[in-house]
Amino acid sequence: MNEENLAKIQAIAEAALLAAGKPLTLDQLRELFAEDERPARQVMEHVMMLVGNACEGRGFELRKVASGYRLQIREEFAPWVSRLFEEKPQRYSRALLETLALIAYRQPITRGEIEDIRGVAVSSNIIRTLLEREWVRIVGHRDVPGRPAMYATTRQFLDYFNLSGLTELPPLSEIRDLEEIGREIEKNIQAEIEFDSTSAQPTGDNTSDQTFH
Amino acid sequence: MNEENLAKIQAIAEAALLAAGKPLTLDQLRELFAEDERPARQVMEHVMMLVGNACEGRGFELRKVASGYRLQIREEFAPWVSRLFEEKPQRYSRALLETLALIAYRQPITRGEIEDIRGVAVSSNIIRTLLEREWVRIVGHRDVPGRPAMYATTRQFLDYFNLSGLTELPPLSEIRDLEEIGREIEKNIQAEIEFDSTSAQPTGDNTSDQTFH
Amino acid sequence: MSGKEVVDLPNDLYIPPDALAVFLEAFEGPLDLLLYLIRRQNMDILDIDVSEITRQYMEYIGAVEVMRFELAAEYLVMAATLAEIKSRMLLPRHEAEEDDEVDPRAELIRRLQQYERFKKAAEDIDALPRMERETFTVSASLPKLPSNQAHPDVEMRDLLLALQGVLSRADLFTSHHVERERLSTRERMSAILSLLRDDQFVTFQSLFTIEEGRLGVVVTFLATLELVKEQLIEVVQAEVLGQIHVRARAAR
Repeated sequence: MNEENLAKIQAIAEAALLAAGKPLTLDQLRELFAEDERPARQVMEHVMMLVGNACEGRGFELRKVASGYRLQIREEFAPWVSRLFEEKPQRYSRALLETLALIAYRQPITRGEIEDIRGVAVSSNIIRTLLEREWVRIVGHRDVPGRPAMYATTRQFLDYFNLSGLTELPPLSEIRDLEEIGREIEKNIQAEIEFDSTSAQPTGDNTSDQTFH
Repeated sequence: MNEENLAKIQAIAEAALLAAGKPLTLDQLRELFAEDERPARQVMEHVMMLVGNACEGRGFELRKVASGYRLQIREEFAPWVSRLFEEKPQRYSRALLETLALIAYRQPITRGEIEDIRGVAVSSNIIRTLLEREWVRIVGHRDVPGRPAMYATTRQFLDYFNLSGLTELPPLSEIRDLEEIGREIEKNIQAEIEFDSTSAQPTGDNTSDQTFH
Repeated sequence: MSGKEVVDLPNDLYIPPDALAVFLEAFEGPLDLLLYLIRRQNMDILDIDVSEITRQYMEYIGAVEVMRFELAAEYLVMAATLAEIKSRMLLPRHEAEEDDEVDPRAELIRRLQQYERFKKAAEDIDALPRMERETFTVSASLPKLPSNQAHPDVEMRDLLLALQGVLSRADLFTSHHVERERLSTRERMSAILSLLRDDQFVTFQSLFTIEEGRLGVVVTFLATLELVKEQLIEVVQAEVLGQIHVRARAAR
């Protein structure tokens, strides 16, 4: 693969990403080429690096999100670019965001389980909004009376929040188990020192929260 | 106006053009900036030149059109980019296949003659599709009122079906014998060809004269 | 009627009466309210002063009820839970039993912690750079794209099957009628016709190709006869034994 050829593939990939207006996978990009000129996966990966580098210092950047590669406006220019659009970016209620967070970190999860943790009912509107935005979807039903739907997040959710996978979500804060709490309370009372969460040992809770597909 | 400042305005202009997805005028671009930082028209014009230059050798280019500036995929990459929008080819209707078969076996033949044999009208769409695909061509006109065109198959038709000549088409007698094998094939095809074939016997329905593009 | 009672609101609630509705909406439920109260008191979540928190919680609930705002049932359930924990805390603890005895607050603490971490997670998600706020999709306009009508594939058997369908329907298309005319003849008919385009006469001879040999000559001859029969061409001989010319009866 010579330089000239690479440059051409790079320009085509850039053109395609600009034309698509949505993320494209490596394979989707490769399939733009006829079979006899189709770049190998490694070549295409290298080209994507070149595409990314070529955005250096420009108005846009290459980003890898869950559904593939995407060209997007650099965050630093959002203040100017957003003036193009009359509508202010939508704000989401805390109830919606908390519900979304629970689905993201605890998927698959039922509405009842969300309500248990939040301590209040989840309105149907919130679930509907999340489904309509295609940020969550029903992945099955729990085998308990009423067969409640289990929710999970989608690729669109990840794409929207600039994530390439659930592992990129900010880590959940640690939670101390009850025994530990008991011991710590005792310690605090005795030593009267301010408690700070230094416990280095993994709680095991976090890891289990990160299982996804 | 220093270099750094120009570069920033350039990046913002580029970002805005890409985010807008439509042409922007010089003034629309200038209005993205707060009053105290708004570039003069001449400066903005100069920046647009820089934006244009920066597209050198890339997948897109700056175009000045009636309603302003816009970034556009370079035409030379259209063949690749267009694959993004390729639709899955649909299947040809039964009516089209019958028409094609009759042209192959009874050429030169007019549309009226095809209709006589098929017992139903042949839609103009079918003829147009066959002509566009270059499987049939007009070889003359019959010397009757209306001077209807006579259709025959083409070399492309033979090439497509890997025939060196029409004589390689199975003789009609064999086709009649197909009845036996036919049933089996029919079953396979039924799943593939989209025509309503609820009845097992070949009917004259030909509701399949639908469009197919 | 409630003006007096509102004045009686605890000072540390700091809520003007008319803001109570807004205040109520600001909380995502009893856990959220409790967390607020705990944080405001600078309490350690792991060592909640249950009786103080319960007192404040009840005052809040009371104030809301006095204002006759509708209170979600969850708030009342929590009030009951707090009351129960408070009463259990008052029971004397026996040194010996301490190991087995679960702190009455444990379950509440667990729930508060659990809720708090997802409250935080929601804030984290909200802070992520997101489309239409921190970043925007890009698109450039398209040049003229080549027509992309992908052609359907056709199998020969589909074609034959279609023909078979027609044949079995069309009585007039009897097998002997068609079969007598060899396909080679019909193919040649098309070929001859396409030679005869511009309403010009061509010599009969020019229709034949020597290289095709005897069989080719026969095919061409049969095709010509068929074309004459179908009145597609006319054959002209100006003088006896002179050149024979042919032309299409209706050229394009």
